[in-house]
Amino acid sequence: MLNIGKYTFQSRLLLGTGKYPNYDVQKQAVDVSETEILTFAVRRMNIYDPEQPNFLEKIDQKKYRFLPNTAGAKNAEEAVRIAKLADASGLCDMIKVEVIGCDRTLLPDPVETIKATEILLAEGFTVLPYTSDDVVLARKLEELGAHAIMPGASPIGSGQGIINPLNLQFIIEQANVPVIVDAGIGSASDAAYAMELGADGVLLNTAVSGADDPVKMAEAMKLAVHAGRLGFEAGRIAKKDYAVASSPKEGVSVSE
Amino acid sequence: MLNIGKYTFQSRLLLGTGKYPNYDVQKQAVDVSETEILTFAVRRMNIYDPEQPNFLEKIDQKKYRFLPNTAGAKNAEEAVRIAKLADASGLCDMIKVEVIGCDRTLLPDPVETIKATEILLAEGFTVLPYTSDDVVLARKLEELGAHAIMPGASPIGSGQGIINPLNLQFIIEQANVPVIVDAGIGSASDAAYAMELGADGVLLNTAVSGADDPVKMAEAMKLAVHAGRLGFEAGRIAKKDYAVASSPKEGVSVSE
Amino acid sequence: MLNIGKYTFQSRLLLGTGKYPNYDVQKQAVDVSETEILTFAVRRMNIYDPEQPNFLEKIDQKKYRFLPNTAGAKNAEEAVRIAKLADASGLCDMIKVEVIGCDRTLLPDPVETIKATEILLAEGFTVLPYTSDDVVLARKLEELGAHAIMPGASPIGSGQGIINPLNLQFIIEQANVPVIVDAGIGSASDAAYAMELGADGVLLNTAVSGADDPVKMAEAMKLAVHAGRLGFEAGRIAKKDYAVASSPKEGVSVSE
Amino acid sequence: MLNIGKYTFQSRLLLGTGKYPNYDVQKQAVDVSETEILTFAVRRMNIYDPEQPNFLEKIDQKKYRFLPNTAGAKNAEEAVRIAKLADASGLCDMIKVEVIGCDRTLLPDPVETIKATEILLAEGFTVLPYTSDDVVLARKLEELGAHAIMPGASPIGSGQGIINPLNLQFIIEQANVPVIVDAGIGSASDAAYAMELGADGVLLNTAVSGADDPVKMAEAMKLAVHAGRLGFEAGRIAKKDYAVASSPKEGVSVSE
Amino acid sequence: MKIMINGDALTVNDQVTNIADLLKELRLEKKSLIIEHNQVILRKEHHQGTSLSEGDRLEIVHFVGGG
Amino acid sequence: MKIMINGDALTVNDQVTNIADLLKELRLEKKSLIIEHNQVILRKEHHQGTSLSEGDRLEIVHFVGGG
Amino acid sequence: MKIMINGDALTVNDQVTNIADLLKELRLEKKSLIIEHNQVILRKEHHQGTSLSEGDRLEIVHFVGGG
Amino acid sequence: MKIMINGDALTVNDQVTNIADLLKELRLEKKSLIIEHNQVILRKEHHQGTSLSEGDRLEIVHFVGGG
Repeated sequence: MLNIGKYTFQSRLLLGTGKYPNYDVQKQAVDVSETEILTFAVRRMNIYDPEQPNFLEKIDQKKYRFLPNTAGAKNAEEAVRIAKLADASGLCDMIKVEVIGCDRTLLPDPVETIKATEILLAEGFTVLPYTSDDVVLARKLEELGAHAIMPGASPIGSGQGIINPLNLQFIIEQANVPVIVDAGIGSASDAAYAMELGADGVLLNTAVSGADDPVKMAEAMKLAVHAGRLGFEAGRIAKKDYAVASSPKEGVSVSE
Repeated sequence: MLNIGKYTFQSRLLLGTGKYPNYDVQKQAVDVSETEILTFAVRRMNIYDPEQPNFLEKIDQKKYRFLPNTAGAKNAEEAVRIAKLADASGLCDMIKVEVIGCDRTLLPDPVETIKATEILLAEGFTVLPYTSDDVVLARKLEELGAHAIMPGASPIGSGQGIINPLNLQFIIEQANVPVIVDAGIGSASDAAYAMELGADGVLLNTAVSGADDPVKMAEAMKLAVHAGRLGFEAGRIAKKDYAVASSPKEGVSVSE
Repeated sequence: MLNIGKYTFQSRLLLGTGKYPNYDVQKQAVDVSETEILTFAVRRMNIYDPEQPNFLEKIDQKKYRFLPNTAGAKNAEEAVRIAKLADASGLCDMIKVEVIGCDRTLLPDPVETIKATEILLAEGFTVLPYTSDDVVLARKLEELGAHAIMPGASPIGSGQGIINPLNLQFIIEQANVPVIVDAGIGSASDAAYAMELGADGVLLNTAVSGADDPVKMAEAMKLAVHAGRLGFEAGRIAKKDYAVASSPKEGVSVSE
Repeated sequence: MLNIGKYTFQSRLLLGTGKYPNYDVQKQAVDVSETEILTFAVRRMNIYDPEQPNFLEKIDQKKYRFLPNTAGAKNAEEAVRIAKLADASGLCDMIKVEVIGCDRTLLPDPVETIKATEILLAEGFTVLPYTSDDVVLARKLEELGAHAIMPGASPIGSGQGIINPLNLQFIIEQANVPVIVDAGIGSASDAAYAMELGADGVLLNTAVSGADDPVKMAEAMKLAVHAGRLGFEAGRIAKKDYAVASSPKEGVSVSE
Repeated sequence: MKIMINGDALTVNDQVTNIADLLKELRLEKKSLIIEHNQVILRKEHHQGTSLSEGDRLEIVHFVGGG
Repeated sequence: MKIMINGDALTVNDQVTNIADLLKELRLEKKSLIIEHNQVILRKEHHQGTSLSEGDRLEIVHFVGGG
Repeated sequence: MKIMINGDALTVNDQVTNIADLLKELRLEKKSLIIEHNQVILRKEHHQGTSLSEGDRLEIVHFVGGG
Repeated sequence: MKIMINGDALTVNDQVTNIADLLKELRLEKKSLIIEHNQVILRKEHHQGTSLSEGDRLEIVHFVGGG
């Protein structure tokens, strides 16, 4: 079970809702993934098109917790405003703090992320900051009271997987709140690896929405997160430099 | 579905039977793994202890195909003799050709592996040679008529996972028979990764039997192999050097 | 040539002075390395032993610039005090800001590092902050006016080399001041790799002082830094998924 | 010093001669590299163009040993014929056995490589077989009497560097003849790394001839091979999971 | 009456006196959306009670796909 | 009668005339095992018909855990 | 006179009236070192002019090997 | 006289009686090259003594850039 602030979840897979081919595929992918947390962005509505569909209308909202992000914010102030807009929807009180500090790498701004996290915690939000894998920064976010820490595996949407498992491991070892590996996951094995490192959850979007078959990939991710968690709990064998026979060395029959 | 020679399997996980803490744990692990292929070694019996238990007596033999290995053989002749001993049991006609050429790394002998494979194919066995990830060697084994190719991911029992994904990928791309990644798998993510590369199956032993909780790891491996296969079929996103936003760049609300 | 603030250096290798077997070996290693920048720590003197030797007395001080570090500081205030103590020696005005935020990983505290850098820049120091490979943090340090950015390759003294080449590359691409890869370098190839990524210099200590033969390793590092820099300037070939013949495909002679 | 059969060399860098922009650049690159061994291919001459230049005419042939390859051979018989053609030139008695078994990966054919090596050794050649990193295959080539073993780092011309350092290390540890890492080297750090693993030499071509500035890259490679060798001899520090301070923990001054 | 919505000028007829009217006018009353009125973020229950005046600035936003 | 089994010498009483007898004597008749008799590998059905003589060499093997 | 140096109490004879005297007394006058006197960091040229009094707190530090 | 060189037919005039003549004729006598004559590889010193006849097959090769 995954506990974030006052919420409890069976699934350890958090799913983004961006860039699916269409709502039907997206709906199936979300169903198959068995996720309980969906992320969203907050954007201006086209007020001239009342018929425009919205994914929220396609799903049973009671089945999910919504985790809006502050994407688009360039500093703490903008992030806080977006968080309050999201909150005013009455749909959720969780917020993914996402303050991008570099347009090309979409890596987060540590200083503004700290500021936004501090303000939103004071406002009573359940705050999940997206952060780099800077180990001390992660600890500071936890000390501020963040309800979960969400370090990136690699740049958003890059699909490069976990570049620095060492830092993730350090962050996980020191953390007393859930660590959710966010951004950069490209494949099922990436997700499993994140969980084997001891992560409490994985948040991904493009890996599923951008796959040739998003629904099948959603199932792959569901299983991979589960497999990785079980693997972590089961306690893997140590890596050895040399080989160790699995068949007995003794008792080999010789023809005489 | 996995087709090896005249046999068809639902499961893509092949499980070794060595080095479990005890038969009860082993039995549970085998059950949970849902494997359909169990590997064994052939060794001298202790003729003075008729009461000695044997794992074969613990399981429902109809549920599994047995894949005895020729471990202990130092050349083709010894491997062929062990294969014939195994065959005389009447329990199976599949054989894992395993001719070790180096005691410290337990890496296979390419020349003797080719010889043994050729002879056993002529004898009508269903032959699955354990081989290095030498790409041309793998093709030659297939050309001889091997029913599957089993390249190692890393040294037996080392748990180092897939050291050379490129060679495995080359072997998989060129193969017209199943490629089963054998040896070196240490974790669920390793198994998932092997399958994502397009492998038809994974054979492992120590990763499960040597885990702190073999039964839980067996389940992790079952899920990981499934996840990796689905991930392969779903078609992963390409890796990108830079980031790609999952939230829309347009329509950001600004406070005025 | 490497330009840091108002200083110019021929060598791109910065050498630490800790943990050598003895001063003679250290002296030889420093000579062989051809470094022009030596780092030091500031510590209490044993006032009861006037005869105690000091490495500073062993070398021709005119040949080197000294780069004292603020190691031991747990926050910006302590770092600033150590920097001022170092400055009062009259030996140097460069300072390596090192504010450790975690005793086990010795990774830097981003917030206190920013504070200390800001204060010391205002005091007129030539400031080289040791930082994580957080890309946005590196940019902020540069925006404050830091004279060089010194991201770690991996934890201090771990010898794990460059774990995250991507972040280092991002930091180097965005930087308008020298980027010196600091901490974690274990081998000559690590140093060469850092330079190939486009780093302006490498700072290392344990890799040389802890080698079986520090003098020989010092020479290896000198050559590796030079090799890596030349390799960067020469423009390496692109990596290709498949092979490309170096011998001509045409004109093969056939016996008829 | 590098000893191959009856020959002794100061340089551990073997340089290919294919695909340079022009002979002047190539000449400078060869000079700067300080290599003593140049590889060549054997191809049909254009008999209608007596004026065609040839690189052999550009260099002082006494300064180099020539290592013709058998590239173009698809089996042992063709390789042996090319070796004899090369030998009939009277320019050399060293031969690089290169029997390609796959056009796309240009990976070697282990069986034909063994055959060709055996025949050419019987003919009295100094034989350097290009081989995969199959550890047992490498040992067999040495047992046949090969004068050096040349395992590939990655596919020819791919510039992917050393994909499987473990196998190279095994090959080096078991070898009693020189091990020269051949094929796949893309950068100076790749070359340094190969030498740090204990290789006796590095053979490369495209990494230099295909670089934006081949002459500068040739110098980078010369230095990198030297740096890597020194680093190997100097005995690198062990890798540690956690950090180890290079500055003393004790004696930190506190303001009171 | 002229107001600004999401940065664009819009003229609404005089029956529109509050936010709820405006949403009905735009046929968005059933949509799940969030409104910021002159830099004050409104919860749904205040749409009715928040009257509009010439030159008011509104932001009308909603949840869209994002990661 | 003296025979060799798995490299060890063994003396069996004279009622033991064939492989099947031997397995009964050793109380291994129910075990799933494979026998090589003087370098000839035997299928189970030939145990009865294969008689033992002084100095015969047998290998008695079975499946054990292996990878 | 009693003073604190690097956290330890030390009694110096009464001829020692300033920092320069103290360093001579400790035979450290030739050493390259840095002194903080009652939380004021001193450059070498002020050693002479800085007089010592009962209870003064000094830190005497120098450069040591570090990375 | 018609001969094959490197797979192509070539007619040489009758003064050309041996390999050395042929190389002179082709103005390749100074080149460092290797010749295979009717599948027999020749060292340089045998060029003079190896006579050519109608239909002979030659391979003329040399060292080119390669890795």
